[in-house]
Amino acid sequence: MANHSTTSSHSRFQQHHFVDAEQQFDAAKMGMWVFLVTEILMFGGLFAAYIVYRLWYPELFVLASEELNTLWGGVNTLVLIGSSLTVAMAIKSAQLNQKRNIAINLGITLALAAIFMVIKYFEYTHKFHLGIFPGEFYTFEGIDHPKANVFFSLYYLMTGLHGIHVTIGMGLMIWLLVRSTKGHFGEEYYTPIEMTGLYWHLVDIIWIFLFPLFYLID
Amino acid sequence: MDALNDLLLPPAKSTLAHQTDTLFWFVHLSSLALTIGLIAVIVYFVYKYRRKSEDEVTPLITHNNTLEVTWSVIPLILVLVVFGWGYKVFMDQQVVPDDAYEIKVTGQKWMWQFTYENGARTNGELHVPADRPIKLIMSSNDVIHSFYVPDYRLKQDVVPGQYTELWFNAKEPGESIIYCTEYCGTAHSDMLGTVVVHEQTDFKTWLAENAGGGSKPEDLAPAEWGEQLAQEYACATCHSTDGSQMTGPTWQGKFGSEEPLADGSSVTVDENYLRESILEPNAKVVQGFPAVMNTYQGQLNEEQINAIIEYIKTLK
Amino acid sequence: MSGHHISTDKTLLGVAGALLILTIATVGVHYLHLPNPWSIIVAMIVAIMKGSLVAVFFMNLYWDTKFNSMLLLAAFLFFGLLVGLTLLDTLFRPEVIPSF
Amino acid sequence: MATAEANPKKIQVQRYEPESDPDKHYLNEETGLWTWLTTVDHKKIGLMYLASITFFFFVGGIMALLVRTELWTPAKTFIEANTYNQLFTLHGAIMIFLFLVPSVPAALGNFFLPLQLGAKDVAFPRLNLLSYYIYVAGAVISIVSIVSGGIDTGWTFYTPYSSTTGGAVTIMTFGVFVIGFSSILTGVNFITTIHKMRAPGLTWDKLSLFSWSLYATSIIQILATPVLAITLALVGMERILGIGIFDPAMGGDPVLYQHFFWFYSHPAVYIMIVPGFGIVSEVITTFSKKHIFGYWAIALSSLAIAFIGFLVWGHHMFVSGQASLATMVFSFLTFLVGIPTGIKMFNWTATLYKGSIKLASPLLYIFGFFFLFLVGGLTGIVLGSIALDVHLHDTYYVVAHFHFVMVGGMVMAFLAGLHYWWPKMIGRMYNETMAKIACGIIFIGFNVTFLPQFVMGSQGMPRRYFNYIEQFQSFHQISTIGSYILGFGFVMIFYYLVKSIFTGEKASPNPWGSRALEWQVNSRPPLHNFHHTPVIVNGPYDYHKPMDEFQLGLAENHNAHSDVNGAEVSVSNEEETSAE
Repeated sequence: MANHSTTSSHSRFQQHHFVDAEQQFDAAKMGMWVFLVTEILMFGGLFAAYIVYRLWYPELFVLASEELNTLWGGVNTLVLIGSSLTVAMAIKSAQLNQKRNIAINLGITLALAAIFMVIKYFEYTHKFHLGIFPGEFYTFEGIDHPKANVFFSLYYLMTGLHGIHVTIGMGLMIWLLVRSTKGHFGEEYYTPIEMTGLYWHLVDIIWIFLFPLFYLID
Repeated sequence: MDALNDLLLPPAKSTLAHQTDTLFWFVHLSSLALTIGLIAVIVYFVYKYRRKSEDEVTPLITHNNTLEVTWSVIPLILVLVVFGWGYKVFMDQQVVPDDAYEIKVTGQKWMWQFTYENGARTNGELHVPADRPIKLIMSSNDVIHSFYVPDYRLKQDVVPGQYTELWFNAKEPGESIIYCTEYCGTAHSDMLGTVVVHEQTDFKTWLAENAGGGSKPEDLAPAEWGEQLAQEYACATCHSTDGSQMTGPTWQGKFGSEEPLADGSSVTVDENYLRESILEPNAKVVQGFPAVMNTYQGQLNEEQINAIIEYIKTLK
Repeated sequence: MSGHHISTDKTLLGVAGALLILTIATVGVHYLHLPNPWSIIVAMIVAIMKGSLVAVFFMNLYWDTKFNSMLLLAAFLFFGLLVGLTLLDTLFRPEVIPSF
Repeated sequence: MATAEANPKKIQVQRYEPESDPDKHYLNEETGLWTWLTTVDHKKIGLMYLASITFFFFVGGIMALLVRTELWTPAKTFIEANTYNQLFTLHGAIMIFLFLVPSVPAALGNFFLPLQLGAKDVAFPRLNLLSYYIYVAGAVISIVSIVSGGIDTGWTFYTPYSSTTGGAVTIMTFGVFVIGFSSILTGVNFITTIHKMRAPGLTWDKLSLFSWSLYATSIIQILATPVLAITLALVGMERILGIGIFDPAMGGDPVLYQHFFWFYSHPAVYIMIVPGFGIVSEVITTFSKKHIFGYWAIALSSLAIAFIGFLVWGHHMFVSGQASLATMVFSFLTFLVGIPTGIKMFNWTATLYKGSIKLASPLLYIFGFFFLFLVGGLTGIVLGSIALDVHLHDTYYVVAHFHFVMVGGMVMAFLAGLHYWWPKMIGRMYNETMAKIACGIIFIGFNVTFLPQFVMGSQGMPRRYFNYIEQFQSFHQISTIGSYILGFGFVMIFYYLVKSIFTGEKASPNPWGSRALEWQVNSRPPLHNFHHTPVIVNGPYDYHKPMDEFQLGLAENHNAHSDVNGAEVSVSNEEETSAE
C-alpha cells in the first residue's frame, strides 16, 4: 500500500475525498463487486421461476426446447467467451501501458457483442415467424402442452434481460473506446476498463448458465 | 377473564376454536408480563440514575457474557414453546377427519357460492349440519379471495387455478359471519356470507328441498324471482338499478336502448344481448366500462337467466 | 493490495481454450442424449466449471482479496435461499381435488 | 494490507477542537440553487433526502387521515369505495417506498455515516447524487401513475388482482422498480464506504453502532431489492404481455408471486427498522453518558437479523395455500429472528444501569420507541405462531402490529435521531419544551389510534374494508380520533423544527457531551467534514476517557493515508500526550 509521503503523485482522475489512487481503485472494485451481487440476485428471480416451473413441468421443457437451435446457441456461447477473453486482454494491455492494444481489444469485444446480438435477432425473428411469441400472444401449435407459452415467456424474459445487459455493455464499450483513443487509460489509470470488464464477465457467466438451461435439454 | 375474553375474541363456535384461544391468552399474558417487567426496570433506572450534575462519571461496564446467554436462551425456550404449541394446533386444523362432509366453495367478485353433493347451490349462505366435520374444497373464478370465519378461528385463501381446503366442526346450530380477507377490489368489504348451522335432520330436509340447483318457486312471478336471483348472485355490486354509475352499466332503462361498444360499434339491448352478456360477458363490452365481469355459464340455468332478463325489463 | 495482478497471455489464452473445449464437450454430451436426470446434471456441472473459470481467472478472483470471492459466494447463497425455501412450498403442495 | 510505513509509531497527532461558531460550513461554502442540484456533498444530499421524505411523509399521512375519516361510519362517510381503495394503497406504497425505506439510511445515514467514519465523503459521491435523482425520478413516475388512473391493488401488488385490475398499475410498478435502484445504489455505496473509507485507527471494534446498523441494512438492500425489482418487472410484463408466470388465467401461479414479493418485502421491514436500532444505541449512550453494554452483541445481532430476516418471508403466507411443510419451517425460523431483537432490547436496558441519565427529548423519543416497539415485537411473536396467525392474518391485528413496528418503532427512532442530530445538521437548537410535549402527544395519539385496532383484529375485523359491521364502529371512531392527535403531533414537530432554523439558539459543537466522532466537528460541519484527518484511539462510547482523546487528528494535513483496513495505529506525539 502507498505510504505517507507527501510526494504521492495525483492522477488527474483521482477524486478529492480519496487519500490516494490506490484507495480509489480498491473502493471502485469493491463497489463493483457489490453491484454484481445485486445483478446476480436480479437474474436470480428469473432463475428461481425457471427452476420452479421446470420441476413442475419437466416434460414441457424437454418438448419446448426442441424449438431452440442448439448450434446457434453454442456459437453464441463461443462468441461471448471470446469477448470475455478480449476484455481481459484489454485490461492486461492497459496494465502494460500498451495503449494501442487497449483500443484494438475493446474494438474486437464490441464486434463480438454485436455478432451475439445479431444472432439473437435472427433467433428471435425466426420464432416470431412461427408464432412463438411470449405469453398471451403465443400462437404456435407445434408443442402439445397447455403451458408451452410459459416456457417461452421464461425464454424471452431471461434471454431478453440478458440481451439488455449485453446492449448496456456495448454502450460501455463504446464509451471506453472513445476514452482510450483520447489516451485516458494507461498503467496508472484503467479503473473503468477493469470495472466494465467485471460487468462483462458476469454477463458472460449468466449466458454460460442460460445456454444449457434452455438449449441443452431436449 | 370471561369478560376480557368476550372483549377480545369472538364466540368460539367450532370444536377447535378453544385451542386457539388458550394459546392466544398464553402468548398475550406472558408478553404482558415481559412488557411490564422491562418497562418497570427502565423506569426505575431512569429515576435512580437520573443525572444530578453534568460532571458525573459513569463506571465502565462493557458486557457480561452470562447475562447475554441468559437473555438469549430463556426467550429462545419460550418462543420455541409458542412455536410448538402453535404448530400442534395448526396440524389439528389441517388434518381433515375421514368422515368429513364435503362442500364446494367458489369465490368470485364479490360473492361466495356453495355447491352441495346433490347439485344444490347457494350464494352467500353456507348451510351445514351441526356436530359433523365439514370439509370445504375451495377455488376462485377470478382473483385471490380468502375465506374467514372468526367464530371458528379459521381462514384459508381461495386461489384461482388450484383448490385449497379447510375443515371445521360446528357444535351447535346457529349462524356465523363469513368475511373475505384477501383484498379483491371495489366491493371487497361487501363480500360477506353467513354459515347457517342446522340440526342434522333439518339439514337433510333443507338439502333435499334444494336438490339440483334452483328452479322457480311456485308463488313468484318470473321478474320477482329474477330480482331475488340478482340479489343472490351479487349482480348489484356492479350494476345499479337506479341509474348510478358503478363498475358496470346500470340496468335502469337499459332494455331496448342502443349502447356504444368498446370496439366502436353499437348494439341494441335485447334478450339475446343480455343473455350473451351473462354467459360471455367480454364478447361485447359497453364503451367506458372495464371488461372485468365473469361468466355465469354453468352457474345460472336457462330458467334463471330468463327470470333475470324479465327483471331487467321491468327496470324502466 | 493485490488488485493489480497482471494476467499473462498464457493464462488468458489457456482459460479461453479450456472454455472452448468445455463448450464443445457439453454440446457433444448433449447429442449423446443421456437418460433424464443425468443430462441436466452433466450440463450444469460443465456450466459451473466454465463459470468458475471465468470468475477465478478472467475476473481475477484468484489473485484478488478473498472478500470479493466471498461476495460472489454470498450472492449464490442468497439465490439458493430464495430457490430452496420457495421449493419447500411448490414441491410439497397437496393435491386437493373435489370429489364431485 | 501492507501498512509498512516507515514507522507507524511516528504518526504526528495534534489536538483540534471544533469551533463553536464557524464562519465557513457546508451550507455557505458553496451557495446557489445550482450547487445544490449538482452537489456531491453527502451532507447536502442527506438534507435533500430529508426534505423529500418529509414531503412524502405528509402526503402519505394526509392519505392515512382520509382513510381513517372515511371509517368513521360503517358505510360510506364521504368518499367512494374505489377512492378509499386507492387511498390505502397509496398510503402504504408512499410510506414504504418513498418514506420508510430511504428515511434513516438515505437521509440521516448519508449525513452521518462519513462523519462517523472520519471520511470526507462516501466512497462514490456522484453515485450518491445519482441515487437521489433516481429516487426523485421514481417518485415522479409514481405521481404520474396516481394522476393517470391511480392504483387500487394494495401496496403488495398481489397477482392476479394486480395483473387484471384497471388503473395505472404498470406505471406504478415501474416507479417502484426505479426507486429500488436508488435503494440498491445507496446500499452499494454504504458498504464500500464502511469498508474502505474509515479513518486511521477506526477498527471494526470502534465502529459506531449506527454505522454497524447501516452496514446490516445495506446488506439487505443489495440482496433483497433486486428480487423486488425483477418481480415487479414481471408483474408489468404480466400486464403487457400476459407472460403467465403469475397469472393463473395464463397458466401461472399466483402464490409464486407472493414468495418473490415477500423475499424482498419481509427483509424490507428490517431495512426500515435496523437503522432505527442504530439510532437507539447512539442516543442511549449519549444521554446516559455511559459505555454501551454488549457492543458486540448489539453489532452482531444486527447482522444476525439481516441474515435471518431472509429466511422468514413465508410467515406472510400461512393461509395462502402454500404447503404445510413450508408453513412449519417458516414459522420456526420466524421465532429465531425474535431472539437477536430481544438481545438488543436487553442490552439497551442494561446500558442505562448506573448511567447518568438525562431525559432530553431524543431520549424521550427513544423510550417511546421502547414501549411501542416492544408491543410491536411481541405481537409479532403472536402472529408468528401458525394457529394464531390463521385467525389474525389480514385483520386489523396485523395492521396494528406493523404500525407499532414501523411507526412506533421506526418513526419514533427516526424522530429521536432527527432531534439528536438536528443541532449538528442545522447548527441550531430547537425548543426543548415543545419537543417533549410533541413526543407525549405522538405517544398518546399513537396508542389511541392503534391499540383499539388490536381489539378489532382479534374480534375478526378484516383489513382493507371500506364497509364494516356496526359492532366495530366505536373502536373505529376511537382510532380515528387518535389519528388526528397523531397527525397534530407531527405537524407540531414540523413547526418547531422549521422555526428553529430561523430563530433557534446557536448550537455548540457538542451540546450533548457525546464522545462520537460526528460531535467532534463544528456544528454545521465544514464542507469536507474534517480539517484534519481524524485519528481514532478510543471507541465512540468510551465515556470513561477524557474528551481531548477524542479530538485527535493528523498533525500535518497532507494527503494523509486513511488506513482503510484499520490496522492498529499507535499514537505518540510530542506536543500533546495522548493514548496508550
